Amino acid sequence: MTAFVSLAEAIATHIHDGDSVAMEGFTHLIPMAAGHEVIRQERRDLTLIRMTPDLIYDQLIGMGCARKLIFSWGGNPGVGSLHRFRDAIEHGWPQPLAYEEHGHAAMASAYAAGASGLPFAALRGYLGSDLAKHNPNIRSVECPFTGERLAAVPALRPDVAVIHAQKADRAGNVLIWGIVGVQKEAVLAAKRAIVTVEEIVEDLAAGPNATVLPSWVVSAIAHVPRGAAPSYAHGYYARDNGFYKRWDAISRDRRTFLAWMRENVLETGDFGEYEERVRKAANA
Amino acid sequence: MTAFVSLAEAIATHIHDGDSVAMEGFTHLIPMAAGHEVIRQERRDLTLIRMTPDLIYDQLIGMGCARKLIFSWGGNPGVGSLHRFRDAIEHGWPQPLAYEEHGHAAMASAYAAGASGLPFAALRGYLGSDLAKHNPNIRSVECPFTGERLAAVPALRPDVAVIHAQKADRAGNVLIWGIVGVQKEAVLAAKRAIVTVEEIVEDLAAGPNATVLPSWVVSAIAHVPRGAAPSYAHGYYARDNGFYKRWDAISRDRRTFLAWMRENVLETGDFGEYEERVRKAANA
Amino acid sequence: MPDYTADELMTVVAARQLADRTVCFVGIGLPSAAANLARLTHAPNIVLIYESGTIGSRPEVLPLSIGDGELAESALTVVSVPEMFRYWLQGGRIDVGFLAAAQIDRYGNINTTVIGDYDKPSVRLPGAGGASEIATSAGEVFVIARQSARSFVDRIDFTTSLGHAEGGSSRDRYHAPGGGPTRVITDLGMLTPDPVTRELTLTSIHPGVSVEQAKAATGWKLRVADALAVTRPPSAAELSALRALEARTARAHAEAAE
Amino acid sequence: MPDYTADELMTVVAARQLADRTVCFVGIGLPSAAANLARLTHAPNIVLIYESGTIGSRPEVLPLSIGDGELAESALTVVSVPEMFRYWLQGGRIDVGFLAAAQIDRYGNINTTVIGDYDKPSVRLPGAGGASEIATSAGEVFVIARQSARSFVDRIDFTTSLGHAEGGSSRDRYHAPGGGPTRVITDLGMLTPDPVTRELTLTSIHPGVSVEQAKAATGWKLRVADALAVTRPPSAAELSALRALEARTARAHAEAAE
Repeated sequence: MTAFVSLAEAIATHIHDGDSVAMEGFTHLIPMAAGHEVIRQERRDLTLIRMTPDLIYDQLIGMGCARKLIFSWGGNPGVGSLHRFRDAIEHGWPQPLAYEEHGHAAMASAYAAGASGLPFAALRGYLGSDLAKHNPNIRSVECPFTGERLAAVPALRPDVAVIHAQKADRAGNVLIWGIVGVQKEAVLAAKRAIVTVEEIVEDLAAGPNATVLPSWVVSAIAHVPRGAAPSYAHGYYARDNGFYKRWDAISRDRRTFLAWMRENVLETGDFGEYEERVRKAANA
Repeated sequence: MTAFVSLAEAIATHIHDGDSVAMEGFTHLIPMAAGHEVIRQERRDLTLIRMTPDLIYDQLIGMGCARKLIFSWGGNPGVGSLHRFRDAIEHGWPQPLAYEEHGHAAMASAYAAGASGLPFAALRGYLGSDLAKHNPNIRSVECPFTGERLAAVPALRPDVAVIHAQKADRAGNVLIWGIVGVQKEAVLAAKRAIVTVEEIVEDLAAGPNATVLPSWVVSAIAHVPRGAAPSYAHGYYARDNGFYKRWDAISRDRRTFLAWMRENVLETGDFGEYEERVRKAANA
Repeated sequence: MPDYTADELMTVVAARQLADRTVCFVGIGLPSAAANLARLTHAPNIVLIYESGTIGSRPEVLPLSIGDGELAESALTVVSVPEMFRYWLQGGRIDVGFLAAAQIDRYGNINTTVIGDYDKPSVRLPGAGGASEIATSAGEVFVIARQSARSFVDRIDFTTSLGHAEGGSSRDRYHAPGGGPTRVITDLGMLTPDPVTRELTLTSIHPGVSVEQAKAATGWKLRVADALAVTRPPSAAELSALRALEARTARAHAEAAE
Repeated sequence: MPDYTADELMTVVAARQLADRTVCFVGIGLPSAAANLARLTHAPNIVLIYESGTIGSRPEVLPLSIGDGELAESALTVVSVPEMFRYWLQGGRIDVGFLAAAQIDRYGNINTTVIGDYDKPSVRLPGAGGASEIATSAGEVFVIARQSARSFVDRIDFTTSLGHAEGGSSRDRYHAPGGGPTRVITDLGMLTPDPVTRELTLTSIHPGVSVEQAKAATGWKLRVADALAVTRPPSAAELSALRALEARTARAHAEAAE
């Protein structure tokens, strides 16, 4: 059963130190606001899971929330490196970051396996890739019919999935559209699910085969307009490419990063306040 | 690349004696017209694949088109038995019918595996079921992480998939909605695909995440309005439950069945003529 | 004479088993009638899921097939069949699987495949459909079937859907995620598994039915609970909701056939 | 002095490799620019697929990320990421996978994971993303990369995406469904694998570039084809299409940032 709560309450209730947390979003609908709240509430020792860790994971890592990262592509899309992610891996700052690295095909299948109640996923992948030499969670399985060997990865079963969606109705059913990524799989693979939404409506007005998460698979819904910015919410606002470019400079230096996070995230009460402060800085 | 052709030409070109053919449709959008054309063209030795063989498969089996059936539920939905299917299995009429029997979960996963280029599908299924004792294509696979044993079935890779859809655009892209069943998986698992459609339009007017089959995965499209009757096409016409009930009487006796098929299918030139004749008979 | 039929009572009793907000994977026929009656009476927020992919269906009339248009039109959303069986059923999202049965044994194992030998069946039944995995993946399983010595048998000819195996803890060896059958609703009464032996035991008998009748309609030596309850007859509200549903259904199916 | 830059020529040449109606799985950055230029010039019916799930994207401006809204809005349809990698890529529906490379060796093996040791990298790169399976599942693979001795290296530090392994028929032992790299387009020329040894060989050189320059920008002893072609310079139409695309892109990204 879904509870409609504040984002702060959703994070306080459902994310605990040491949890494995998948904040998913494939470029689109990235749960930025939820990530900020995890930073504000100073969660520690999280295992962060995500195919495409981007700015919000860079921030979580740089602020010391993460013990481990499971991922398949870690960069600032279209810009370059994630400096906090690199600093953690290359120099162990602010603390060593364990990581389990996959390719997209494997991770997407691992979420689907988790959603399907299966312990592993088989894929025609990792052929000739060195990743299998470094990740003991890339194994193989033999087809019982053809004898072919296929790659196998363990299912992902996060403690918590966190996603941002366009709409929820008052019963707590959630609708997403556009680039839907692996959000449905992440939610169904997880034990608990937090959803932030652009708006709460009477009627989802969804098509017959729309990507809808029924209320009974969602633990908590928080109404957070623009909660995916600087990524985008299809039908609501565009991607702020400029911020992605600015992040490169903000995050490159440890002290600049820390100062920026303190001023904009730790010292703001919620995402609305954060956005106002960042907007003012950009226009200054 | 899609060719727009007559249904007769599509069947003549793409379905050959001895082929494995999946005419899919889960109660909705059953490719009845295409099945009739296969009967008219007297294809033989087909391996028929379908989760829910219903009236059209009953007709194909009774008319001697099939050598083998791969299926997971063979009945007249809401009515009872498929008498021709039963007669073939129980008494070998009109010829023995080999069959490979599965459950829905396995068959749906087997199509998905075929579509994914994988040789097998693993599922948490067949636990305690006697089917595994009788079907050598139900095997098991061990999870390389947990050691659990899961059921495994071979991927389905039909020579031809045949489906009925609501719309195609002039470029040959196909849209289906409502109960979409396993049609996408069947088409993507197959080497060739024939699609009959209710209408051909300028613009599919599909939502962003609609179930669309791009033209380049479809071999041939034939415009066959009402081509799924007596099943239904969501947004076009309702299911003719009365015909499903009448089929019980038509199909129960071999001679009645043969006479009906001769009069209504073999002696009609196409599906339009068939429907007219059946409608007249129903109103007589 | 009661003012309801045995089938009506069976459907009403089956409906009563479904609590509001239950997520129920519904088989076609008797289970679908019971689940929709529950939705139209005491369980308005029950979530009905059909294997054709419809989630949260709220049909005005009973479907004839598992994939009638009404199920899709009234649903919250419709997913593909592979997704239904993978993410929703095997994914462990179903509270109650509601099945019918052609044959059932004392441990709730069900046959819907063949009467006689598998390779040379005397009667070929439709087969498993989704039932094998509903029986092992749903949190618990309810079964609805008319009781007779022909269908409630000492040995089923074929195990399509696992119940409590050979009783006791024997189901455990299959490592099924779900708990198996917890009640069997018939036109004579209700049977529930003994907590230890898992043998189906008559725990409630319908008004006007004798224990002897129930025993005669059972192919094994039917055990009867010490505290045998008598089923509460259908209320006027239950009966009128069921009859209205069936009248709407008959009307709709006659129209559609034209 | 030519009236175009080396990057412009590289993009134009890369675009020319894509025939109309090709189904192309497009990496972000240089591959995306080339693939969209092809679509806007000689290949109007090319099918562009992005790993974010968009099928048949026809963006007016180049995406900054692999999942920009423009890719979804202009697509024929958008599927989930698991479906994209399973049904479309591993399912064998892709003609050409178009990749970028941080490091590439003489057999077209690509590294986008780390510079230095995997466990103690000197530079941590983004990683595989979809590239490993694009490299092995697509019918053939095109690579676009600026040529330098730092990126075209004798030994890559890490094999992210399989090329022709150690050359000859050594790729065969991986049983990859796809054929691997068939051309590498750079700012200096085009390299194609020798039919027998599979070693990347300079088969076309861009106007104004010397063979010595190309050799100096290659970390292995670069082989040069006997019949070395000189690349046809960009046409006015190609250049104006590319510049218009880039101008629209710059304008759109500046606006969106406001």
